[in-house]
Amino acid sequence: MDVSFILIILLFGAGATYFVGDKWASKAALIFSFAAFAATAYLTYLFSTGHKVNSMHLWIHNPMVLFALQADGLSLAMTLLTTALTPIIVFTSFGNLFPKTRSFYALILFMAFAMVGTFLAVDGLLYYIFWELSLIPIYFIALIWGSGDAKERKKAVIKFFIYTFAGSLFMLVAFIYLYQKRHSFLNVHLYTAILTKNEQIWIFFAFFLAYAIKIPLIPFHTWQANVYQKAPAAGTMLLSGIMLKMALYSIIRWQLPIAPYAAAQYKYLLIGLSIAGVIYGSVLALKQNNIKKLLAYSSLAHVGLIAAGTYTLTLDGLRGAVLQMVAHGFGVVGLFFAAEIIERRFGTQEISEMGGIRLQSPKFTSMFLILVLASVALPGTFNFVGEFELLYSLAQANIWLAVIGGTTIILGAFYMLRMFQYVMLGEANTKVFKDVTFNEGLALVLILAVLLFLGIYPKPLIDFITPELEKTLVFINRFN
Amino acid sequence: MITIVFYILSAITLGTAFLTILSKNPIHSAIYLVLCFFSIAGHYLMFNAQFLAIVHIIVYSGAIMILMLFTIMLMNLNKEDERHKPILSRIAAVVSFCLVAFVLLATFIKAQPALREYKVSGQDYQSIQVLGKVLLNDYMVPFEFASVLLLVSMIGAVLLSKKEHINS
Amino acid sequence: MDILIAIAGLGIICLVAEIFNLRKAIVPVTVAGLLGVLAFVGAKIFSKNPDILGLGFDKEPYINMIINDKFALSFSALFILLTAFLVALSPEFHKNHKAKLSDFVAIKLFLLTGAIAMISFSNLSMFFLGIEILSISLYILAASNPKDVKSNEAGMKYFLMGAFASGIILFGIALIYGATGSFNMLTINAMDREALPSWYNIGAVMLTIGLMFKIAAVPFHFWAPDVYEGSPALSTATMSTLAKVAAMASFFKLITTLNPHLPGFLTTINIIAVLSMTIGNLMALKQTNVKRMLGFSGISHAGYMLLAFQFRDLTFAQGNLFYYAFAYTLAGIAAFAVVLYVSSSKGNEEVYSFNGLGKTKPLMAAVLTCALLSMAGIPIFSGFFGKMFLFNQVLDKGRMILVVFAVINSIIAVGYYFKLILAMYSKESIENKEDNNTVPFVYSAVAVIAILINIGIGLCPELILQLMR
Amino acid sequence: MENILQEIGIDNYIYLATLLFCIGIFGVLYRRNAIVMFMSIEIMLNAVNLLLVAFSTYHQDAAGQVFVFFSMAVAAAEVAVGLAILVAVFRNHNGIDIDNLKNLKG
Amino acid sequence: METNLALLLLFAPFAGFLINIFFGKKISRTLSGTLGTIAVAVSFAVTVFFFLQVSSTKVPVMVDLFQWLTLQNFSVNFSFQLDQLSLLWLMFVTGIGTLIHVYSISYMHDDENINKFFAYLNLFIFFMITLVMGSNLLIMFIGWEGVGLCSYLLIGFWYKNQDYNDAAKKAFIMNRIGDLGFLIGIFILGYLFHTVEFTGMKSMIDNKWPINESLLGVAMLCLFIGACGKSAQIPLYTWLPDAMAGPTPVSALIHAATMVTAGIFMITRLNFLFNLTPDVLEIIAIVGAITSLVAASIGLVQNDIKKVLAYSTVSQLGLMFLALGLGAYEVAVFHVITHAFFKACLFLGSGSVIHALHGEQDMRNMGGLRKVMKITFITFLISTLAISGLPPLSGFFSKDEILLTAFHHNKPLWVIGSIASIMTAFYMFRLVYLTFYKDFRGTEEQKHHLHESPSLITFPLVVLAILAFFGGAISFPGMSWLNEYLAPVIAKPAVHEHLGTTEYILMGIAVAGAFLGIGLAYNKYISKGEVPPQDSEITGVAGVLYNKYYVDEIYTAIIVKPIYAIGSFFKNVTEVAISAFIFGLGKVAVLLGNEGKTIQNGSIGFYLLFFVLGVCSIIGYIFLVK
Repeated sequence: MDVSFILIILLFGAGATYFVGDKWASKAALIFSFAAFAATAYLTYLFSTGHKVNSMHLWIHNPMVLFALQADGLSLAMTLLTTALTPIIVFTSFGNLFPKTRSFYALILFMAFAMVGTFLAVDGLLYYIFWELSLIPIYFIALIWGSGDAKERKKAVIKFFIYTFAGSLFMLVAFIYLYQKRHSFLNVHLYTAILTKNEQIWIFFAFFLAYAIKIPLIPFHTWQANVYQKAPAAGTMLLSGIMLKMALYSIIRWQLPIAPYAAAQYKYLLIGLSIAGVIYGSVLALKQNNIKKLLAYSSLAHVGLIAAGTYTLTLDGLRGAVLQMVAHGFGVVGLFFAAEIIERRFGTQEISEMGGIRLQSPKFTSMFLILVLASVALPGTFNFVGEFELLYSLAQANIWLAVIGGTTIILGAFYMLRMFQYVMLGEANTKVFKDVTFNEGLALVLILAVLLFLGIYPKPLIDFITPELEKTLVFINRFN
Repeated sequence: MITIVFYILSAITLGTAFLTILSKNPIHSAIYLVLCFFSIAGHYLMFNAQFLAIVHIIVYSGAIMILMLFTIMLMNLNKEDERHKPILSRIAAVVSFCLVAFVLLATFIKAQPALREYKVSGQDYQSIQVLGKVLLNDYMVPFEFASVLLLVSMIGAVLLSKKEHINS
Repeated sequence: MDILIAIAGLGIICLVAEIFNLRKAIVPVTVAGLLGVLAFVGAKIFSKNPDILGLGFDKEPYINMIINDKFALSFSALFILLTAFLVALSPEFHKNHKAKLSDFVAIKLFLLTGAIAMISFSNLSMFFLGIEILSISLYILAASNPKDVKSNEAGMKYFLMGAFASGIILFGIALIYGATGSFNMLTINAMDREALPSWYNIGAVMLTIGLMFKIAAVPFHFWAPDVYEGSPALSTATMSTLAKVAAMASFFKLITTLNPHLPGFLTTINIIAVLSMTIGNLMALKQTNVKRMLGFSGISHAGYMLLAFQFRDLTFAQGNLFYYAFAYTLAGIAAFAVVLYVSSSKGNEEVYSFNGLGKTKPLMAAVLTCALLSMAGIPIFSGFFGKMFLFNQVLDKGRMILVVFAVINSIIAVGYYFKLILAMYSKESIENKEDNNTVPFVYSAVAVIAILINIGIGLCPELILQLMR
Repeated sequence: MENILQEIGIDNYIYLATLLFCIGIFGVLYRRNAIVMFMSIEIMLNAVNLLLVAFSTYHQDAAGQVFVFFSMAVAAAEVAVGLAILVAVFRNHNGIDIDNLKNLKG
Repeated sequence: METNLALLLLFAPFAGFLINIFFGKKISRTLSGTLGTIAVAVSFAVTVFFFLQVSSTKVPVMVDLFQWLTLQNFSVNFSFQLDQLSLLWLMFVTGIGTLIHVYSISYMHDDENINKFFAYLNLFIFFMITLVMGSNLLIMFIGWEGVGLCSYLLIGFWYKNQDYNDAAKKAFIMNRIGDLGFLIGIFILGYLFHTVEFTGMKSMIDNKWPINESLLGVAMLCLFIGACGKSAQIPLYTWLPDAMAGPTPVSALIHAATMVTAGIFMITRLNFLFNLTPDVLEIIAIVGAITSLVAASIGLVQNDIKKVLAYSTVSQLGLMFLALGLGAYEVAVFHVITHAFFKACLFLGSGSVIHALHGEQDMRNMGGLRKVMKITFITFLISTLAISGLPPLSGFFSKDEILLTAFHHNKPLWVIGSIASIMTAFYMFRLVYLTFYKDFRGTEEQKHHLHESPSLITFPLVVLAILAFFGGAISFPGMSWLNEYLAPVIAKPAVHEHLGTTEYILMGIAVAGAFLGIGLAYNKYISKGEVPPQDSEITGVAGVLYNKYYVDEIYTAIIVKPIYAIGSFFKNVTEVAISAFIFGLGKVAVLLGNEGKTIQNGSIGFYLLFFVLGVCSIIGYIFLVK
């Protein structure tokens, strides 16, 4: 049994979900996504006990492309994140009634398939294929099941697609260019490709374009808020919870080790850009009246910090980034789900039309509060662990960077608490807020449990990812 | 002597070609074109390619032009009622004619062949026998293949002009 | 040679069958025959001695006319496959013109012989005849709805411009003959380029121009959208798939065999490639007629295929071109199968006719979506690999700037491909709900099979690539 | 058998053929009567035929002349199909002015 | 055994929190409160046990649980340290905590969310214990942020009122500003020492580990900013008065006795580092002195009973920082303890008053309560005397030591401190006079219901008053138990002069100052019988003071408003511009396509023309140009 098994489960699950029909689709999707999670967990166990679970087959002879999936601390951690979130995301959609149910769930599973592939692939082209493949399902999910004005939605979705597609094509060019050097797409070969400084810089920025759009970093972010707002909750969760992690993960896996010289050269520029995103996103989040947009901009701020951490090229930065990816993944899924829960009841995303929920549903409020607190990185939540390492790595690069990046904990508290206040507190709302159902509650509790447990005891995860990051770091720092 | 003949023939060829294009009445065009074809046949004769010249006359003047003339007459097009193209288009046509003639001629003048000697093999290479041998031995495949071409055009012509019946 | 005979024979059988009132049998027999020939071609590709039947077609004088190398055989196989699809679509498409069915099928088969001659020629006469058979068949197909004004116009435009281009091709052939004294490609290829008079180069350029017209590359592309729009949809399908790649493959073979040593020649091709991509894509953005849009998209694809001229290793370039052609045409067939359906049920091919297709006919919509995604170059569809292999090859030659242009164009292309997808999935059908006519079986069958092959070769590109090697 | 090219030179034939070809091109551009355009195309083809024959003599090779036969066959086939299309156009448009054929555009 | 006990100490309140949050609704209100109280009482009991043990053995108890964070340079464990300092702190945190829990059972009895209230209080105690017990900066930071969270929850306890929520939010955010400083400080210390364990750092200092002094200075300054946030010092003090929106027990526990002293705890904890950076200490002293003066001056004119106490707290905290800045850590600690006693008592007393008046907090509507609320009045008076610094109450000793130290080190600061003390005496007695003397100025309805509070409320008052009275005993000048007790944790004890003439004179001045303040208050509010005017009539200097020097308004104008303005700018300009640019690219493409349509004009002649031109240009380019 190797890691391709996860992919097979998900792909087969997507097909099966489609064919079992609308009635059973959601359950089938849940079963398969959970099976994928179980498989991932089992493989993680195998891996950590020293078994080889890589999958490596020759796919295309010339140009030589390998079907190479590699399980290591980094990729398995991200795979775990994906397969753990997918059942939750599927589960969160249980209460929703919408047309073409089976296609919806099949697309979610397919998307999970593509994302897992992206995380596991170590052959550049294979990786790229999965990377692009993940765009298709989210495009349809957002397009067909999205909310709001159809015309606006189409505009937002197509913009998103073209934008991300555009960025990633340049990455493809970079990969092919690299292929000329080593006649292989395998990551370790690409790491050791001999590149001039100029070449490195070009390649670095080709990758950067793809990742900056996907993460997104300013000024490449304009697709984000609209798509998050228009997409259905599950789509938004997939996008923000996992998909943008693909880009952050890719920075560590591909961009930095391949072009370390350029990375070191433009370190401060990139960190600066990322941190500018932190402040930009935070300040914009303050001005939002749409809860999903607010969360989108907060996401912009958080991933900016993660990106900044990765570009410090230090172990702390990378590790913090990975930890924070997991933390943010769970946290943001929880928050968007909470927003969805409110929308289901109030039928609005506008913060000004909410309020007084605490009176009606204290349980939900408590859970929401914990999510908010996790989002502002309160110690004890997992987000703090990640954010601490990130900020520490920034401080090592330059103390002022940590100061500026650290404003996120102030501004974050500002906009999140402001949101919490106007969404949850205050006088009772005229609209009825039914208490959360068991399903909704379960999903939220699972997320909270992960965030709190890892917040207190992140050691297993840290120990799991560190060796691989150290290996990668050797490549990243090979010119220093 | 032969040079003068060449120039005269060439003048006729070019002149009738121009007249073909410039005459307003399509019938006149056709007549000029036949003349042009005859002058080209003259060129063939100068090359001593008698068979070709005859085939040329038969096919072009005899078949193609007759077909065209038939069409013209069937459609009653023998009137000088063709509206001219807009003046701008005509200027553009003239200019581009000059341009393309200039470019091509200049290219060819620039591309003078290195050797100015013409080989005289003394062998017979263009008598009917030789042509027949070449055509039916070496070029047997394309010769047969040309039949497909003609078949296609035949089917096509029928297909396009056949009145459709409300059929079974 | 044997392939040509078999296919021409099939064509004759069609015509004869009509005479004997066996109209029902025409299409099944033809398709079966084509598949038989396809199997035969396959056997030829994989057997050590291509002359399986032992008819001596690989000897003089046939070898001077038709040469069955892997390139020719592979492309022949593709053309036969495409024709099989096109023929299979015919009876449904021509159901109101049953009397003409045999003619249409026969013309398609003859067209196929022309296409095969175009890529397996070893003598310029075969090339010329092949391209003329192809062209003339297409003129006929374009005009094949004589009552339709649009079809008239399309046929006329195509014919006039095509004949014009034929003249230029012929001029080029004459010049090459003048320079070398031979029509035989093998002889010509063996000659010392430097010793040849420069007529040779001029001739090569003339041929290039003529073939650029056939593949509809900018600035010789103007006919394509008009003709695509005006022609009956099935003819458009033929043009945009079979005819386009036949011309392209033939062009590639011709130029690589002629191999003119000419500074600026490849630059010109590159410029034309970039222009084709750019103009094709830009113009496609504002189109509302799907056939016309696909026409412009075809122009841009011609531009991509022109990138194949940048190579270091001819075999790989051939393989890559073949792959691209394969991917593009199968996506095209799949797309056109859907377009045919929509056009038959809605009466036109405007984009709005596709509104709500995702709801009413999910299978058709899915196939069309896949086809468009393939054309746009989204992985796992084979269109992606086609592009990627070409990019790889071009970068191998070190032409970065070309790839950048190609990439930018890929981005633009997404715009219009997705316009159609958007229409299918996010707009409500304008027609009222009783639109419950079922999709004719052949349409869905062809569409599904074509797209499955497309995806299949995307999953295993080796299948195709190894044919050349 | 003397070679006529020794008297006149292949160049002149090339120029002649080129000019004739260009006149054909001119005709296609200049006229809007479809049938005259057909004729112009025939002129172009004939120019090339002439060139082929000249080269045939130049090389003292029969292949060029054989090719002319194919060229004629093609010309004939083209004209047949072309006229068929023309007739179809005439039936619908009641004329053969190609400037009337402007419906497909944009 | 020790580990388990320490964990019991830590987790008893957490258990209380869990029970109350999950089952609070199902059990009765009294039981809910009782459970919460017991949880804290257990902690207190354990604390006493450890306190006795450590007092005798002088060996700190260390508990190391498991690794938490891993960084390249160092890792951070969940580990706790029960040494003299933390135990001392725990004593009054859990002790006063228990008392206030008891008080709350009665005070909050009618609130529908009493279980939540006790849950939050328990949680607060839990985090406070974490803060105090943590053996490294990060564990301390968990507690640090945790108490901030509880403060947020409790200030906004009555969440229906958005003003209260605003206050809670403000408290949290201003704390967060300080927290960022704290974090940066941790980063630098981690970077410098490769550890953030207190003992580790201390031993490195002791072993003369080479340290980048200037970087250390930055770190200390950052930590001080953190302390400013938590302990409400200039410029981050404005949240504390607003925090009075919370229920009064909360104000007593969090915003007077315990949480706000966390900054002092932290600085004392790190005294061995602060000692190395005298410049920072000087800044601390100055900030402390100025804060004490500013807050005291605002306190002079406030009319809300809790606001007065809040400013008084800020002012007293300022004095503590003054002491810290002068290197007299144990003096600061001393004042923290005494202040905890008397300020808790004052707050609870005011709570008792508010309780009696059904929520009335404006002193202009009180008066004459001493007749009805005897116990409250007496305990309140004792505490007021203590805070005013009258011997022999606890406040006298602690405050006097601060002033003594200031006099010896820095005369201007002593002057400022003394003025602040005088003001303190004035406004505290103003408070007492307005509340308890003269006649009742409230409504008849209120008057009718006036009553002494129940025993659950008065019991803590009495205990605290006793402590406020005798609390000074732990550190008499010259023979200080406290100084000896703290000696192991304080690297460089301040030099304690023998009591000489100067000292006695200074004491005399201080006492005289206190009497001056009291006298002024008596003159104004008893003799003249003045009652503070209505808000609109407050003008001039008093107006400025009453409006807190307009600091809130200034902050709004120079920080909050600009941020919103930038937000608007981003939202309306940059976002739109970037979007427009990207869209513009697409638009250009579409536009080009649209323009191209005119070329595609359908005319064969035109197409052929292009064809020919194409031929010309290609042939021309290849053969003529090249």
